[in-house]
Amino acid sequence: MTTMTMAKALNEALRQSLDTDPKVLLMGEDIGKLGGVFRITDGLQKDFGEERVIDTPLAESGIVGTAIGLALRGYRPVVEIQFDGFVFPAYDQIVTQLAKMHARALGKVKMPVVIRIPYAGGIGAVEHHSESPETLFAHIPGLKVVSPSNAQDAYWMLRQSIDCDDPVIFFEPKRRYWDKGEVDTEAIPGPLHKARVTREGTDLTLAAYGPMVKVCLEAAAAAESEGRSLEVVDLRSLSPMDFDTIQASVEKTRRLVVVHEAPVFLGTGAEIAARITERCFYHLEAPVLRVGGFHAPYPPARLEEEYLPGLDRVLDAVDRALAY
Amino acid sequence: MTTMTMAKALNEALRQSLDTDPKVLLMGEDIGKLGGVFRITDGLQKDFGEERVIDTPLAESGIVGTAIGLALRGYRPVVEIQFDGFVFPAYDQIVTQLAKMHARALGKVKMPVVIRIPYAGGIGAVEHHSESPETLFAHIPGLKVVSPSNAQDAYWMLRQSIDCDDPVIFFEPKRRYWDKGEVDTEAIPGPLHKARVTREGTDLTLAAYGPMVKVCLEAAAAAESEGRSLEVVDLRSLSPMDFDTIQASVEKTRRLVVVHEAPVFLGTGAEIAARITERCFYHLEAPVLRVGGFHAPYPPARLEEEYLPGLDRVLDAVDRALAY
Amino acid sequence: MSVKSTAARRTTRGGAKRRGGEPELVQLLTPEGKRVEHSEYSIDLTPEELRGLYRDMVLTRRFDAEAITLQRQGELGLWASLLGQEAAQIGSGRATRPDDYVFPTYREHGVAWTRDVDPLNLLGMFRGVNHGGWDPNENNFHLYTIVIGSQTLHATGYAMGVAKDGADSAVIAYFGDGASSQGDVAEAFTFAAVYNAPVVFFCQNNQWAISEPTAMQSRVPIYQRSAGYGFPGVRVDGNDVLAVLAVTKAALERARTGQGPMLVEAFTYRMGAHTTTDDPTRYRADEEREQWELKDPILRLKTYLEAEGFADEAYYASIEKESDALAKRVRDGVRTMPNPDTMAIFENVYADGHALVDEERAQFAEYLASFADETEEH
Amino acid sequence: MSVKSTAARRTTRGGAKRRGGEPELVQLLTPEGKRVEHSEYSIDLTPEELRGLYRDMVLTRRFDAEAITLQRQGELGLWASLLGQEAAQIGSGRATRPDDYVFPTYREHGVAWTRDVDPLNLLGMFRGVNHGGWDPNENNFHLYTIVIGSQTLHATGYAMGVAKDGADSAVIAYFGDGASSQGDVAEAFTFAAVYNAPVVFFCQNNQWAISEPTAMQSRVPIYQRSAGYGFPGVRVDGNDVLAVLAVTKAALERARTGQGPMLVEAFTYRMGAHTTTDDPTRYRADEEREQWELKDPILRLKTYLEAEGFADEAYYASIEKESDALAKRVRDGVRTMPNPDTMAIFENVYADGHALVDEERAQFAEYLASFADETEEH
Ligand SMILES: Cc1ncc(C[n+]2csc(CCOP(=O)(O)OP(=O)(O)O)c2C)c(N)n1
Ligand SMILES: Cc1ncc(C[n+]2csc(CCOP(=O)(O)OP(=O)(O)O)c2C)c(N)n1
Ligand SMILES: [Mg+2]
Ligand SMILES: [Mg+2]
Repeated sequence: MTTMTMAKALNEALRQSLDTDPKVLLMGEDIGKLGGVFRITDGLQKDFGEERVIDTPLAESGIVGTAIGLALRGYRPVVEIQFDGFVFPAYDQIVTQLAKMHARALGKVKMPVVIRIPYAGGIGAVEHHSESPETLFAHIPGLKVVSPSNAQDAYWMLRQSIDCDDPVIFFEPKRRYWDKGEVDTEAIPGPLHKARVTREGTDLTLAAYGPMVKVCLEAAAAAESEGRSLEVVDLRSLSPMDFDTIQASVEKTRRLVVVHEAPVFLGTGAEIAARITERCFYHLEAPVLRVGGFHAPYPPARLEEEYLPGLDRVLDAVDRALAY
Repeated sequence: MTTMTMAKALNEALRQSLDTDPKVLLMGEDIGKLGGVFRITDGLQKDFGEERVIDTPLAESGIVGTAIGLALRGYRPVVEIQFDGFVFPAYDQIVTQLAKMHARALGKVKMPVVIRIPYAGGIGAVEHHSESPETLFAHIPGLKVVSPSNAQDAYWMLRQSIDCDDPVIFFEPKRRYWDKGEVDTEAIPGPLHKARVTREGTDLTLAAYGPMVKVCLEAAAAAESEGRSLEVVDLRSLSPMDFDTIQASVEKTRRLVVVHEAPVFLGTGAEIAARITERCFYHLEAPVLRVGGFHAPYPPARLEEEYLPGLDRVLDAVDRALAY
Repeated sequence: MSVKSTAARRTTRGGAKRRGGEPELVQLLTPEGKRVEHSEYSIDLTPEELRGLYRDMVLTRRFDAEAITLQRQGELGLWASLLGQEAAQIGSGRATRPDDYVFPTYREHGVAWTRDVDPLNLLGMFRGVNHGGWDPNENNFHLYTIVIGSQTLHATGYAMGVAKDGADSAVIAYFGDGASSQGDVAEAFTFAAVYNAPVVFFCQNNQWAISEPTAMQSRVPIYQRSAGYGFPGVRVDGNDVLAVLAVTKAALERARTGQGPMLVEAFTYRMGAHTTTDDPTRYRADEEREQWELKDPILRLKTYLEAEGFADEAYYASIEKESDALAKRVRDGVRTMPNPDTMAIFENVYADGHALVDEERAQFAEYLASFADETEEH
Repeated sequence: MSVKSTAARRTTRGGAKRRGGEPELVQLLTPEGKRVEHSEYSIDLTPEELRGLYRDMVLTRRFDAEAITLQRQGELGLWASLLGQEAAQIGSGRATRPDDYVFPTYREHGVAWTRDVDPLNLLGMFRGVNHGGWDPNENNFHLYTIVIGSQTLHATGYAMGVAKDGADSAVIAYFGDGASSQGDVAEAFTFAAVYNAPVVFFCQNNQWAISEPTAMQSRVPIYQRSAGYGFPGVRVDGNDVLAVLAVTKAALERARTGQGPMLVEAFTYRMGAHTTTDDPTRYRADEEREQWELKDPILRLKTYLEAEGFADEAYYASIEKESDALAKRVRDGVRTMPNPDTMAIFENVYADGHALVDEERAQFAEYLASFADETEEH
């Protein structure tokens, strides 16, 4: 057990994966000497060489497209996309090639490619640097999508994603990079795609992932002082999604609020609301409420605090759900 | 009033728009002499010339990117993407540029670009030619998304989309291209983004759009023979979505089944289920059920009949909803 | 640095020479079947090898014709004919070694033939029973790729892997004149050049991308594209199987020996429609096709074989017989090709499983079973 | 055809000449401030015009320095400095006419200056109060584009529109050495060539794309990229404002007169960090920067002005005063730049309205009002 930032945990996971499996490669813009703009790959090129930690030309489709080719050759590429808003040039390769290759080959080839994407807002950045495009990947059959909320998960979920024989879109909540947590690199991790009840409660369930888990935990703490017991579920995986864990929680609390940064309209909360309502139709005392981004482009930095779901907006939704 | 196929109605709409507004341009692969692979632009280059009906290089990002530039210069480009599965190379330009330009300029520029996409399955095609990617556009703030289900709507909705100052993703249900209907090119059309109750009923609402409206109407007819009265709502617009019309219908029928070809997981049905459940929480006798594609790549043609929501699967969902 | 200078040298020295403005094609066999020499590319084949190329082209053309027929009969949903491109495909395919790796488009039936891919494998996707489904590693022949240009990046990545492995194999990426406009192809050129990847970009310029002539994609010959990325390009007569073989062999050899990527433009012609759903009369004149018929790749080799006395009637008869047998095998194979099981929808979506797929599979099985129950009940 | 041959001619004749392997830069003013002639590109400026260019560069550099300071003080969230690229930007910007249209990246502060864009407009997005927000049509200067390469396609489309309108304006698209790898830039080249669009592609090769040297993007000089697309390219000394002005003027004139696109590679250097969040000590040596300091674009022109006696101390003093005033205006302007109203989140998402935006706006207003109520209550 060591205390480290999420950034360091990710770095450690990459290091361990590189060390363990000679087929693992890292690819991306500025990941070599610079160590990536967030320094997640810091020191790795120095230690593993330019053949395994590969600076690439500035072309995301090219990065993912060649990663597919490397995977066909038996490598396990771990791609870094510099920021959420820059994954779109690679979207065609991800959706029409990476996601479908295994099915196209009737299982005869595998696509163990991880695409790491620092995502979501809260760091005061310029346009295209704060987005939450997870719906656009979770909707695509053939992809797996995960997002850790803390250092320990960051370490293990990345290692498990690299070990996975399917393409995994790995969303890193960039504003949590510098949050510290205990990391046990010897632990036997639970399944990659299982949600976790991070805080137990009885009155209402808050479901979140990535950057919003912390906000939900703070909301639950604040609600406690008002005598309300909120349960917090950290979803961890968005495709597949662990509905069993959410369902079990909601059958207990009878109320659910889903929180994410992505726009609410067709955000992952829509699917959770639809499915949990179907599964828990007779248990729910209130409709599943959603707190998320608005149907507007991610705003300039000076508006992001208002735009982002924070404590107040979560608690407002909790109030509304409890009012039913 | 003339009887014509949806293909012809779209062709007529393009012709009228070209005729009415000299700023309207058509762009796409093979839309000139060939008239497009579906002949939607048949004869238009002959009549309006190569300067207005423009064959483009085989590069979708280039098509949309230059359409943006033409819009900045005051033109109103109508882009044809040859098939649903080939819009992805243009996805970056659509999501990061087209959808955001108006906001980026604080309203000082407009983006009157229509992107026509023949979509969905049922024509026995090879891979990438049968997909329903509407979620991937409807989730994006800044875009409008519509899909007609019949010839009359095809005509007017396309004309209205071209007149709209916002980017519109115009999904054409390719397997309905050859279906005939009455088209009144003199009518005063209703609002572009309003849903329509296509068949009245009292026991349950079927909500659909594009290719699935016909299936739902057939299901409603079949159900009638069993003494069940199904209302069918043709959504027409996916962004914005006319929840008022769905809500009004559900408040009457108290049950809702949403049908689309796109995978259910994070399909548009998820948003409808989430929002209608919230709006009609005390009215719903059953959870909103969804019938749609599976979480699997669109299958080879010989499996598409099983894959696609058809009469039986819709009626099965109706049964399940009515069983609550 | 050595690569750079080689590239520069090659570009000016190679097939790019111009005579009166038109770039010279590398040619070893004229349209009239006359054997000519080329200063840079040469080849020396035994009569048997020459007959082999002839056989390859004839059988490939026969297979293609059979597929068109099967499409007309409703046995296939679609077919993308290679008619006219036999020399480009057989010549380049026969230049590869078994350990080389091929990334085709959807039209490389002739290349598949040279890789010993069972022709029936190619027909599954056109019949609609799968999206390809063969094992790419069995013959080092990747799945057909439909999204234009995508496979050039896969090829480049694969080649990067070959180099990492220290293997001396090469990779060949096929694409069309239309594809040359796609950003992915440009990015593949960049990656290949920057990493000095052992990949040959083989562009079959068949003059058309569906209804669009090559002029809609480029104002200059396509083989000139690569110089600006730092590697050489050459235009070869794509209807001359000997020249294609020689040039591709040289390009692959170059890749193999660490000299990096190369672009080969095979100047050829799509004699038929784009696919069986296309109607070329809407956009091109018959005369063009007629002109190209004079350059027919098979006829040309046959003329040469006959002139040299390398093949006799018995040989042609044996090929004819083999063609008939192939056609029959294909016909029978397609007609008896089983439809996929309905539940195959849920197979191979993931290698490591996915809860939602499992759930949907179970639900759908139950749903299907409910009909069986009903049938039983009544 | 005429375009094609011009292109070919230009490529061999123009700035692409090699001497001992290294491509020759078009240069009209040596790093030592000596005026030289070039066989193809020439310029004849009055002392006043020369002083004007000097003033532009000095004020631009001062503005840039002020922005860096403001970022350090927390007034800006980020700044992308143009330090070192003043000649490339001022020279090319001053080559444009008011009716020409400019598509910048995020670093074209000097170009903006030449287009009379209020410097404060540029700072909004770096302060985080908007994503640009100026009216592109006011100065025919498009919004800054962050997604690398995208704007080259917008520029090409805009130029297609200019041609359709029969106007004789030209368009200039800025991009970086890193951007040259993006598929969008390649597609822009293709579209521009095929439609013979009046667009100049202006690549500022500042040697770095964040931490990656240009060799990671291309093995050959970037100006050579365009020939394979059918239009000429030229490399100009990007730290020589006279050469940049001359070459860009010629390229724009070419576009204006229907001769189609052209690529200009301005060979320059990013003297500072990529942005204020970057730490170049991690990836490049100080000596490199020091070498480039000897080629400083401002010093070079100053030496020339002084040698020719075109400017005196009074002139320099007046520029210094102007610089101070500009810096103060920028400082004051930024510090008093109002934060956007919260409800601006919902503005300008659509031009023609959208029901969901209206609904969310109303709900959010109500939500915000509930706090006001609470405050009032207590
Ligand atoms: C990205 C993409 N856009 C459009 C299409 C539709 N399409 C299929 S083949 C084709 C023309 C391809 O031309 P070319 O590259 O010259 O190859 P050829 O068919 O001539 O062999 C087009 C436009 C596609 N498959 N993929
Ligand atoms: C599509 C995309 N990918 C990545 C980035 C992140 N990024 C911003 S600037 C930059 C380097 C750009 O280099 P270059 O084109 O040479 O321009 P310069 O910054 O040197 O002026 C990168 C990788 C981006 N903005 N867009
Ligand atoms: Mg072609
Ligand atoms: Mg640069």
